[in-house]
Amino acid sequence: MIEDIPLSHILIVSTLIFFIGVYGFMTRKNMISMLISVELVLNAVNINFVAINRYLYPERLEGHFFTLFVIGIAAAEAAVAIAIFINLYRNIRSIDVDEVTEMKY
Amino acid sequence: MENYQYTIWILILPFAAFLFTGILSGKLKPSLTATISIGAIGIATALSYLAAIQYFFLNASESYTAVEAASFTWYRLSDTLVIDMGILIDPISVMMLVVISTVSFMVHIYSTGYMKGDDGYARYFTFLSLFSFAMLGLVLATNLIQIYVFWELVGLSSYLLIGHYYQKPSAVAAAKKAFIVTRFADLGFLIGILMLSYYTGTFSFSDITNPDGPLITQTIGGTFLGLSTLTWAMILVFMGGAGKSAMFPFHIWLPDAMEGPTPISALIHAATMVVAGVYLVARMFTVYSLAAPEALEVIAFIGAFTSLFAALIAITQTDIKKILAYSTISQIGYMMMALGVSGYSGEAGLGFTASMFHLFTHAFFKALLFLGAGSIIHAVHSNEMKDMGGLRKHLPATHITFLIATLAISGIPPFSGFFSKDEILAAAYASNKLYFAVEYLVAGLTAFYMFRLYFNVFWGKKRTYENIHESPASMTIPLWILAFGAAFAGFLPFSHLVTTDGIPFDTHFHLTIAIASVAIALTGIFIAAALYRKESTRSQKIAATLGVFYTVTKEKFYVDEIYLFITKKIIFNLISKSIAWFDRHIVDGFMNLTGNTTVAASFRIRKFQSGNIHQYALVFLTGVLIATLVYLYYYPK
Amino acid sequence: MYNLNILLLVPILTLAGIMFVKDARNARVVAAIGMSVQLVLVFVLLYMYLAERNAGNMEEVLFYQDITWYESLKISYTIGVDGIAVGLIVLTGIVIFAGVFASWLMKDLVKEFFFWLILLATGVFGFFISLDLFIMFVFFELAVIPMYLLIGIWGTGPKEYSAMKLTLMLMGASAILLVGILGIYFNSAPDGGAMTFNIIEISKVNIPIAAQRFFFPMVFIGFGVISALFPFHTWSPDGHASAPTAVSMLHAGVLMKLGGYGVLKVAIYLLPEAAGEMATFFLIFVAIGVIYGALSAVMQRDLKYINAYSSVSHVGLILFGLLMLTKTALDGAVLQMISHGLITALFFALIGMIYGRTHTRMVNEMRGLMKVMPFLSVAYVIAGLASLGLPGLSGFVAELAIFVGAFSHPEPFYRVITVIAVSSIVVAAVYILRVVAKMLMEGVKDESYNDLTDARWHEKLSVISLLLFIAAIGLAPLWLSDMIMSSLEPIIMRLN
Amino acid sequence: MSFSDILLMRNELLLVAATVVILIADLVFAADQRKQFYYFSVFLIFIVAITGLFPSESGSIFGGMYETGGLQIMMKNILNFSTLIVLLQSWGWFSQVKQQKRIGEFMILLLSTLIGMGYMISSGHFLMFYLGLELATIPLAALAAYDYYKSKSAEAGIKLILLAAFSSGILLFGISLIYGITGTLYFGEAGQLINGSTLSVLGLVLIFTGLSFKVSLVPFHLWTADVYEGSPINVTSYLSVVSKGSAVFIMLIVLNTVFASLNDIWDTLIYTIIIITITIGNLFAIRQRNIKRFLAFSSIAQAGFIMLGVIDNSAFGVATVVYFILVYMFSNLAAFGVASAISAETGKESIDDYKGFYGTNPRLSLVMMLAMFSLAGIPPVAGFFGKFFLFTAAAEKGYYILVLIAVLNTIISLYYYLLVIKVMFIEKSDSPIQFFSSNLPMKISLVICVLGLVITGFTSGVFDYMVAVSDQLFSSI
Repeated sequence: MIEDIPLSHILIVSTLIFFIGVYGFMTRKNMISMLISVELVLNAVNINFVAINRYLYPERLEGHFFTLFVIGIAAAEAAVAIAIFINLYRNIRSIDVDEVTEMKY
Repeated sequence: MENYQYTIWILILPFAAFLFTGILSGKLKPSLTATISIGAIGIATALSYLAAIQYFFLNASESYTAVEAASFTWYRLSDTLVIDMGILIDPISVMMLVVISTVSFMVHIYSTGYMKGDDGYARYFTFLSLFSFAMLGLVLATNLIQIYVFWELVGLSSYLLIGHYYQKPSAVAAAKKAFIVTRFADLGFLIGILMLSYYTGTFSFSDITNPDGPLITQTIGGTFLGLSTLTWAMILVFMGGAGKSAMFPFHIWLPDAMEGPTPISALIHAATMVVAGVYLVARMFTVYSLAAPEALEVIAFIGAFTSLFAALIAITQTDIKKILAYSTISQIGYMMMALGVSGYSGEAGLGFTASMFHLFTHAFFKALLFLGAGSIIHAVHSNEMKDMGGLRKHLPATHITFLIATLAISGIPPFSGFFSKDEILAAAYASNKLYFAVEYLVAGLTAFYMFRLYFNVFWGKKRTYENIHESPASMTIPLWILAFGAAFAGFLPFSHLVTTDGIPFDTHFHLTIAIASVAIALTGIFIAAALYRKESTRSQKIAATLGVFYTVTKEKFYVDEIYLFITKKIIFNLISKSIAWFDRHIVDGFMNLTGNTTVAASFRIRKFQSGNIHQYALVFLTGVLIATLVYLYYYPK
Repeated sequence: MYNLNILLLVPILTLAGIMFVKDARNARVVAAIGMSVQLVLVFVLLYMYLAERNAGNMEEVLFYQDITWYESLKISYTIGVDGIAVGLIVLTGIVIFAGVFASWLMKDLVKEFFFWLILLATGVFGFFISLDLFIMFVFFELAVIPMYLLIGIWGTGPKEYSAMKLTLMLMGASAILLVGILGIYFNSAPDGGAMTFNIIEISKVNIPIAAQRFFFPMVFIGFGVISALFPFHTWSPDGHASAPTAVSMLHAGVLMKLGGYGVLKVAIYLLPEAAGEMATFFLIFVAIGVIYGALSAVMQRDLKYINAYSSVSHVGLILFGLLMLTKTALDGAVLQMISHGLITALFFALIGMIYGRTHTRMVNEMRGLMKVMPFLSVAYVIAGLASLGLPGLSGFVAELAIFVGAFSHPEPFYRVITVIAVSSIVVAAVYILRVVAKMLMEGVKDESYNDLTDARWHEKLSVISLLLFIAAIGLAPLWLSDMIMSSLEPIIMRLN
Repeated sequence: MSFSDILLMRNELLLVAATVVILIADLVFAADQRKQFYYFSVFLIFIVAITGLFPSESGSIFGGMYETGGLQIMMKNILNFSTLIVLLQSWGWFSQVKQQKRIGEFMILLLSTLIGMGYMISSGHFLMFYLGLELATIPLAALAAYDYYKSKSAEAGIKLILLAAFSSGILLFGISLIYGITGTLYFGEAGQLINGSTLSVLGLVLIFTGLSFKVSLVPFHLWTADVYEGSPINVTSYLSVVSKGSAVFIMLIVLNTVFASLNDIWDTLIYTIIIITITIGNLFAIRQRNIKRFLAFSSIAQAGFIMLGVIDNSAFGVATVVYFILVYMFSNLAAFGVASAISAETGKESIDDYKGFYGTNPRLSLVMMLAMFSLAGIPPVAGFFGKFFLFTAAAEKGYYILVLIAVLNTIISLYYYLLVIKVMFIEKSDSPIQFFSSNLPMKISLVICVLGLVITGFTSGVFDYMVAVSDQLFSSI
């Protein structure tokens, strides 16, 4: 049964995913990879919400619903982001994040 | 109580003349300006004599008491400390009134001839009125602040009149020097006033000099360097007097002040303003004598020293006005010394009386000497003795009057100087033999250098002059009038009029001292006659044998150079320049540095904004982590 | 009754008039009319004030008005005047009047120039009538900020640098002041009750001593900087040197007095215990400033720098008198504000007029001006004499009162420091006479100077109006000092 | 739930309706009628904005997910009018040929962010908050990248969307922690259950940083300058005023409801952040030459000042913040209006190009000067009052040292604002920007801004009203 796995284990996993996402965001040069890393962060949050809801407050479903919305918004975000990536690619023929440092200081 | 209300016009008239001619300067004809000024001082002179007669001779009582003829509140510093402007009538102020108004009136008349055709004719008379007003106000002052106010005003008019020929660099420099040196001395005066007012809570002379008043009967303040606070205050007050009266070491401005027109030298720098310092000490004499005898010792010392010092310099000078200037310094030293050795009340106060007496007589003969010198200069257009000689034929009136004055200053009876000098010597003899010796020597020196001057100018080598003639009547008449004063002023019974406490006493004639002093004066005269009456090289030979000593005296003991060194090198270059540098580079530099650092910092940190998203996210995360860690550390629950 | 609002209304109407005037050259006429009306109104105020006092009205401030503005913060538009404010308003009226005429020949951007100039004056008038710390502060900044443009656009020399430095330093000071004002506000009701910005109300409570100690330095430095408090005075020489004539006049003449007034009415009046405790400390700086400014002036070559450093010294005396905290010294300090305001305005006006003719301000490049422009030269001499404290002119009475008041302080240390400050009068004589001798006297150095003209009518008007009051105060100071003295009573009571 | 309850959402409903109408009208108006279409759209938004001024009831719907009251209405009105002004200023840019056919697109994206902000401000629940936040952010990225021929624009879009996603990830993580502790996502309930445990502090920090990103507080501000510079100038002004304003508003609400009991913790947090934000913002602003980048850093510094009001958790503090945003809107939009007029006319966006501008365009220069004075906090323009109240708010809490640091920083800011004035008024140029006459909408917008700048400070009623409505935030607890 799922109750055999303590909440802390799940939270450890989610935290790990969160930091993997953060790490990916910081190291990936390709913007798509960065976007995926952000998705990882959001998924860590989703795991948190679902697990907490299930373990601690099973009588209300706020956490589950929140997760659904996060997934939805993440999709929208990705759509816009990729549109901009394409736009950028049209302009500079690259989506390497190190290339987009025209504006600085 | 007599009514002296009218004395207020003595002040109002010259001031009105000054304002009127000053504001309308350029609009009035110069001669009209002169007429207005002369009219004003003429009436003031008449009123002064009226006051003198009323005070001294129509006075019923045995002693002379001070009368406040007028007074109004001018300024209120606090509920207790009030500054009045008023008129104080007492023996010395009335005596001064007579001196000032007479000399001033004479100089006014004289100037119409002397200054004729000058560009600044109108301006000259305007300032002359200002001076008369200020000087009369000074002697009539009822309190310390009033005297300080007029003190500064006479300084101003002296400045303006020395600088009359403002296109001449030396005159400008002399005017500036006179103002600044006296200003420096006045600093002491002002601090002295501050100290006195702090301890007494009043500025009024009648309170301060009251022999039974708190200032004199009680000890005030602590001591500093072994002298009481009051002594220090009185020494500081004397410092102001020393500045105005050109006492060593503040004497340096007076010889330079001779750059002014000669009538100005006669009026301001011989007869009236320069004796203001003596007057000031006399005004405060009760305090000096009864509560600050140490200060009086200082005065005596400075006076004696200055009289000798200046007499020595006078011997070697060649500019006739400079000789007279040093002579003035020397004679004022006499007066100061006399005050310094004087006691209080009765015959002990002989020095005081003698000093005032000498002030009185000196005013006449010294003014006369200067006006005579003016007449000479007017004729030969030079100040230097080498340009003169044998003038007695060409300038008969000037010659006679000048001789009278020279005899008077040399102390030859029956001329006025003899009487007053004799009293001073007697007073010195009674008090301090050393001072007597010094003054005795100075009497001889005086006779010597005055006759050196006299012989050099009127005798000596014959020369031919172009276009030389005696001065006009407007100049010679004042000479004669003053000569009358110089000749006969000595017969006034001064000890019956002016005494320390207002109670007359009888003076005794000191025969031995008189004979001795006449003897040394005659000695001086004979030496001078031997050296200078005929053209000869004897004097040069003597000068050569004296060597260094001669050079040092001729160079006025290098006092000017010392001053120049202190002001130019030390104060200007060392202190002032470095402060100006400090201000620009350190203080202001610090302000600029703050600004520059900010701007530099803004350039330094620009790498922070590298444009790279990775770095942005890293900074973001670092911020989050630091905040998290700090809060987890400080709020562990 | 006198409505003080009219003192703001007239300048504002003048501003509007300047804005809507068609021909730019006519802006000066509008400004002149406006400021003449203002001058008349200022004297009506003086008359009404004295009449009211003579009639026995012993209120602390007269013509009081109180209109609530920000209910939530208890900010109110509170105005009223006491004798000190009236004196300074008169000063302002005269100086701005003279200033307008001194800049009569302004050529470029005339409209803008007079607009900013009058705006500056509006700020000053507002400052002196306000009794509410907030609006006082508003007017304070309003008076400072036009300086930036006035110097930056119409100035000479390194004008941009000077303008920026001046503005930043003064605004920096006012920023510190702001904290002090907030501190006073939040401590204005120590026993509960409503907090207030109203000076009169605050003066009735005792602010806790700890708060006083904390905020007094802020208020003092905040106001002190504009009065050229050492070592924050360096804006003054550069600023004055670069500013156009009328701006220098107004700034040195009036703006620098805002600091002294503020120190008196806010720092000392509202925080008396702290003032007593900390006066000694600040006095050291002030005394240094007095001597230091004077000595710096000696070595300057530029007329405006000389006068700017001289202002540092003389305005230093204002702060010096204020910090003595005795009635006489306070009276002297206020008199010095008025007196120095007139004198220095006159100086700057004359320097501007001379500069307009000779196109140099270097003392040693000019010579013999007395011959070619006697009116201006004589006026310069009189200004110099007033500045070195000659009796009969206003500088003397003010400095005398400061020195006597300072010397009457019971602490020996204060007397020693007074002696040091007094010695500045000698240095003043040195630098003033040096200029007079070098610049005005002797023969003309440059032949072309012989063609220069003397003052025109508007310049004479400007100079004479200032001279008149310098002499009037110097000759008959009693009415003025009595007016100030009676208004100092409440402050003295707080100090004891 | 009745119809009148639905009407509590009046603002958002109208905005949605306006969006739909514009969407349709975009099809209806022909290609040569873009001007009419523009006026029509602006008119619609004007109607919406005006409607907001009518009195509205307060209450909550959707079980407390949506809350409205005087304070929220006030905030939304400020945002609506800011948007209106931004649109008025955009005509010069729209009228350029290549932008003409995309006006509708722009409007819709803009309005959807406004709708998002409305919901965000009115949220009483973290879900609503999150939805509003994202709705207000994602279209902005599209707007930033709107100029698709310019690589800078795309770069701006990328920086915004990636970092926004990243920050909302962190924000969400914080929300999940709060949810873990309290078991509820309602602001009110959560606020009562938060007890200062470690996790709640962690949640506070994470949520606060997520919002700080939107407000652009240091060190979460780095995107700001780049995005502002790269975006079209009107988007920049929208970002700097409306987007930032809405984030400040929601920060006020979240901190004072959810985290009210942790006040002493976020006080110290904000204390530190204020100091670095103001200082860093100022230091960066000093040497900027591009007007947009300059205003970006200036707006970072301003954000630091705004926090001075946030730190004072009272009705007064909230009111000072709202008031300052109002004033800030006028000043910043006036500055951006002038910049955008110049940019649309000449394409110049560097401050150095403004040399001698007063000589040729005195009126625009004066507007710019007023704006700069207001931003610097110089009386008598409104910015002074705004800043003064913020300082008062911080001083009320006793943070005098903080106020001192802040006021000293205003001097640095005064320096660079004066630099702009100096360039326009004092410096001379051989080839200044020639005289041009702005279009009508721009003129209207600038007049509104100037009136706002001049009048707001003197009419005390605005502020007093704000203090009154702000009380609602605290009385409910």
